[in-house]
Amino acid sequence: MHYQMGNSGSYPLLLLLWLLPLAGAIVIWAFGPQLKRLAGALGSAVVGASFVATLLSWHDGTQSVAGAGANLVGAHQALVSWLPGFDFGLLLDPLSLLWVCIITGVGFLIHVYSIGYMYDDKAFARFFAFLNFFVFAMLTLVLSDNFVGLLVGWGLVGLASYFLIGFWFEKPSAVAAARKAFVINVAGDVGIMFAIFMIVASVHSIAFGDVFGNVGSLSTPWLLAICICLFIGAAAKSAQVPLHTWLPDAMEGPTPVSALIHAATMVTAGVYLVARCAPLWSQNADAQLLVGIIGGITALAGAILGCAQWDIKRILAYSTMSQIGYMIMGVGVGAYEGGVAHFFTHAFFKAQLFLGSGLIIHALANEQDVRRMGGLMKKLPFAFVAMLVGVLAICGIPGFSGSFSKDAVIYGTLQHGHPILYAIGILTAGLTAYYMFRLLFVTFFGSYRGDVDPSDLGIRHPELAGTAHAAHDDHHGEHHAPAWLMNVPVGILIVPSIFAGWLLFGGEHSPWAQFFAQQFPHPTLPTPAISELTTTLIVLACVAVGIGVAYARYATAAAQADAVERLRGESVRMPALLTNAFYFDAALDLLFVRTSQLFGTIFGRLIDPQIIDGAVRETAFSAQWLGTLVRSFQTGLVRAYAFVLVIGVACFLVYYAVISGGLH
Amino acid sequence: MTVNVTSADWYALAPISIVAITALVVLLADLFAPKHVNRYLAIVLAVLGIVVAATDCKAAYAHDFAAFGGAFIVGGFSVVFQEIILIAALGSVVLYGAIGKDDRIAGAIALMLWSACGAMLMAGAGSLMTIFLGIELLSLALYCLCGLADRPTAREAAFKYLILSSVASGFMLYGMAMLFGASGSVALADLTNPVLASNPLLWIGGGLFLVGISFKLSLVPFHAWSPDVYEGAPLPVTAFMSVATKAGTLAVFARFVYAAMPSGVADRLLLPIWIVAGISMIAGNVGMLAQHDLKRLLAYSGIAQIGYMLAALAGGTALGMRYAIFYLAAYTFMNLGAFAIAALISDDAEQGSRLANYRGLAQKSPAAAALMTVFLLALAGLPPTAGFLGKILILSTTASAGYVWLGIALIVGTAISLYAYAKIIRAMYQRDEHAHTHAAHPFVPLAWASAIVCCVAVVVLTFVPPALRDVLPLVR
Amino acid sequence: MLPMSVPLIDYVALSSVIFFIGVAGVLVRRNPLIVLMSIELMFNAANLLFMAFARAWGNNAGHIFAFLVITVAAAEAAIGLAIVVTVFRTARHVDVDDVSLMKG
Amino acid sequence: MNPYGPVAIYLCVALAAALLFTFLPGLLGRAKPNPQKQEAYECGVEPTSAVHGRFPVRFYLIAMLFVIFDVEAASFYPWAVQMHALRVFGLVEMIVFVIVLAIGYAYVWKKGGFQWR
Repeated sequence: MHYQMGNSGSYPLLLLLWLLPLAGAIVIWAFGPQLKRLAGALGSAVVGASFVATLLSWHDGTQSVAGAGANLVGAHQALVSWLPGFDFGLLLDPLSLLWVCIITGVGFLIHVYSIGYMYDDKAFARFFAFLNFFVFAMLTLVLSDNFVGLLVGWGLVGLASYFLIGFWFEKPSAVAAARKAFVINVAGDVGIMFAIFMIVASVHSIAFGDVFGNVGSLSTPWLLAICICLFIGAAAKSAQVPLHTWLPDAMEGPTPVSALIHAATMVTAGVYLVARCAPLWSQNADAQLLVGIIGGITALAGAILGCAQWDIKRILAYSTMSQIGYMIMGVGVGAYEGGVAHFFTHAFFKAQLFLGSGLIIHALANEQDVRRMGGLMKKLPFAFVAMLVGVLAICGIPGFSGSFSKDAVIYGTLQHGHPILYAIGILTAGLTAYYMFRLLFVTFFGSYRGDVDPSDLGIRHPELAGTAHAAHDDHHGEHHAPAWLMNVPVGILIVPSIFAGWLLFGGEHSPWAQFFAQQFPHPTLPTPAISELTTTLIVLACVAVGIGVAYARYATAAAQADAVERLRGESVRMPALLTNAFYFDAALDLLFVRTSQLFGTIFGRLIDPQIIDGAVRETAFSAQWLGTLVRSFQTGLVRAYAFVLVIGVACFLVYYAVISGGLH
Repeated sequence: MTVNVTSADWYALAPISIVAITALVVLLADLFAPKHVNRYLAIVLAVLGIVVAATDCKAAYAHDFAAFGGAFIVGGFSVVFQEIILIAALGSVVLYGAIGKDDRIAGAIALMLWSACGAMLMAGAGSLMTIFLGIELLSLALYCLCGLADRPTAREAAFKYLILSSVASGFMLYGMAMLFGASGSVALADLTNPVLASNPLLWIGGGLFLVGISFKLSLVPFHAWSPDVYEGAPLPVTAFMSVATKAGTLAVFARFVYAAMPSGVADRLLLPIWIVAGISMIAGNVGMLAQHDLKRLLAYSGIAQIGYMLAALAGGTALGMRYAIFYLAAYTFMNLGAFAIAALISDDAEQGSRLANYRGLAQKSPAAAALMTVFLLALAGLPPTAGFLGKILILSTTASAGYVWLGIALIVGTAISLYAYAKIIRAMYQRDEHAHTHAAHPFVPLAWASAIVCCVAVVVLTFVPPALRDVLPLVR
Repeated sequence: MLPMSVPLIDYVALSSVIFFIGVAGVLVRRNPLIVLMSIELMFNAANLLFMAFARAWGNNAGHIFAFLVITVAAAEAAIGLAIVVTVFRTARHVDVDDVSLMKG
Repeated sequence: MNPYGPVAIYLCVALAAALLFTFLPGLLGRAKPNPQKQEAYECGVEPTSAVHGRFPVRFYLIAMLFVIFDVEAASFYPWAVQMHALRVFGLVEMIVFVIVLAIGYAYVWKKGGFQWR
């Protein structure tokens, strides 16, 4: 049975906003050397135009046909018609509209910022080609109206991420990080691929509408298997435990990349997938519980690990992981609007935090260790304001955007009957406040502890100019990017970082709830024992404790006095469990590499020492024991082959003799 | 008894005759033309003949005609398979032209064309006699082709193929004799008589016949020959063998399943084949894990791939048939493409097929590595290639035909295979300090062209399913 | 079916005896020439069956099939002999089991 | 019982026997290999010497060609029997057959296949 999603029609604006970044990527790739610095302007312009087109198609994306049923909201543009059940098209409904707005809007600001940040990079044009390509891939992911298109986008963003993490490929660590991210993401792609296999085998269609419409015909275990496979993809892309280990390493990429791909957009693709497949998850409580628990664990683990980091970008990476844990937890338990809202606000304040940290890193000649910062409040006042707003927002200080969405998620877990996840959410909020204020205090308070002479800040490294400070040195001005290129996007982001959350104000009558009125299932829920207001107060109390501890440890006069020794001592005393990030990397290594080597050794001894020795040495490949099992039947002797053949014939003949009744 | 043979019968055989005559012309040209133009002449003549045959063949697409009293049936079904075989022949002839030795190029190309004749005969075979003739013509030429290299492994491949294939032919022939005894006719159409369902001769004979089919398709446990023969045979021969043998035999099998089954026996008669197909999907992919030779790895891959195609036929639905053909077409291109890349980097000793030689390929030749990646992705069934959609289509038909367990075997097999394909891709993109280039063959552009065409086809097939959509191939 | 002086089942039995002598020969003999001969035996067992059934059904197709098989078998024998000669030309023993360069 | 029932039984038993006789010696016999036992023949013609000395490849080649051309003649037999029924079609068919055979003959000749060197 066929179910339609969105109003079919011709939407040239939709096609335009989808294809513009691709065109930009191709043009910049082809004419990069000729374009020189214009490449940045062109790249930003196409994404900006795409954003304008998005705003112009707002009406298309939110239109609904009266009385046509809950699914008929948004715009559907058919692209390629294949065999029955295998049609490709674009779907713009409130959910994808939200993502497109963030991808193109925040993407545009980060493009502009990158012009300044990457100004002196020798591969300037290539960077923007990749960035535009990423935007196109991400749009493909969220605009696709079917699972295959989603998977194609899913794979392409992974590819773009691979290129951009490894953008500075002279650094071996960047190449290693890129490869690690790619491998884990491909594992996730494969999970989605298997989910598609199972979906097609049962529903005979790849269109979202058909799959969601026929969800009732799927058996419970089959549906659970599909959900688990989908979630493997979501977990890999969204850095959920235990597939998160690539995200901190991915910070090897340029900071704008971290802001756009590894904070605002790509890593939230998992949230999008779960929200998009809400009709699947809503039918299976086990799958929901799994996603909720993984999200909760990730939120907590990310926050704990964030307390143990000294690299400013790694702190932000773990906080990203933790915040995405919130989102996944929200959409997992069924609080879709809350989870998606946290994506919305997080995109702003996390981009803000990354871009702010980029200002610092840029000013300090690529210094990323917060132990060698300090007292930057006076030196980099603009960066301080930017970071302060971001930190207040992420901690959920009332009035700032994060507070609305985070409370919505935490309260949602209680509403949907998960008190343990509720407790985890509150605890994590306290931890978040602690490590984010720790970052703020250590970086901006006290006195400067770095090697770079603070009075020379930004001047000693003219090749890294274009920062807040270097802008004052106008004798370098014509050679460097104007400072506003980096400051204006950060300044603009301050506005939504504060106010975006207000869209949620008003509960069921808020603009947010009305926007998604037709998108998500709205089961009637029992009223929990703890009210929403009480929840907010409990969270606030925890946040206050977190800030207080951070203040006592890093911001008091006593702590400031001997900051260098204190920080060094703290690094030394840090539990090994935390500095090694709970040994996840080591565990993955043990699980996949060591065990297969062990099996290889054991089987090799058992079956044929020569074969395995030769094979392993030659291909340096560790999981061959299974293959060796099959190989051991291939003795190379003709008579042995004939013998196997005749045994096969014997099996056939016995079967046919019995089945034909000849033996009766 | 009178025999009525009209010109229509001859027209039905025209494509095969053209290919056979081309082979004779290639041989004669080799005898009488000057030595230095031999290679050009052989390639040009062969390509010309194949193109003419393919054009001629296409005309019969919409027809449905039983030539020679039903011994050879022309129609959409046979045409599609014949075109696939001709594509395989074209690709392999080009590859042989690119890397083969001068002095034996004409003989090899002639043998390849005759072998293609055999496969084409199988595609339209409507009687046991034509099937046997086709299989033997295909195999006899392949025995010789396998040995056409100055390596002991090539001779060994020829010997193993000869012995094992002959034994399998013996079983098949004995099965055919029993089928003949059951129905009193060599025509496949006469096997549909429902009276036969209770005749043990049909069951035993059908079983032995299916053994022969399984051997040619290299299904586990009748697969043992294929890794050794694929590894030993010259590279273009392996490319040809991997596609043409499968295409021809699949046509015979499909016709047997769809057009030669007494009512009500199909489920029980074919069950062993489906089981064996399921085992092949798993075992073939597992076998790939520990390989270090590309040809050998592709042999195991082929074992699994043919399992996928059979899974589409399980249940005997019309849609399944269409999807199997689609997958076969996709497989033809991705396999030929992979072999073309192997030929590109291969030297005279054919060390190009050692997987160790692919380490660092991306440094030496990024284009070759990229093309190879596309083919491997297609073989693994990842988007955006035809392999992915083929697999999805097969899954959709397998489950609805009631063979869910075959679908599960397909998914599990695919999961295992990803590891093996990823290994090659990883090796290609590794940095290798000792990277050395091989001496280039004079005709390497031919291999490049063939690889690029295959790559385009593999991607384009994803978006433009071939005309099968309009006319379901006629099976009788 | 036509009446036959010797029951059809006897032909079938004889041909299957010959056939399995051939199969056993392939499996147990190590001389390649004898293996080839055993294969010929399998083919000729099938020929006998074709002849018997052709006689029983009164259908000449079986005879023609037998001729076809004889021709094909001859070609196969010739090619087989050629391959055996090339494989064992440099070998010390003519033994099927010595041919195992490739395995795994 | 179906008349072909015994055949079905026989096929299974025979196959089992063939497999049994392949396995049994290995299971029962004590393996004490010596050079004599390893040879293809335990008695009769000694295969080793013939390979090592002057190997008459030419002889085999001529024999092979003889076999092929000789057996192709068998194909004339059905044609001869049915000649009157086949009429012109049969004649044309046989001419084509002979031409193909002649080309093969010419090829072998030109390539020096008949020369005894």
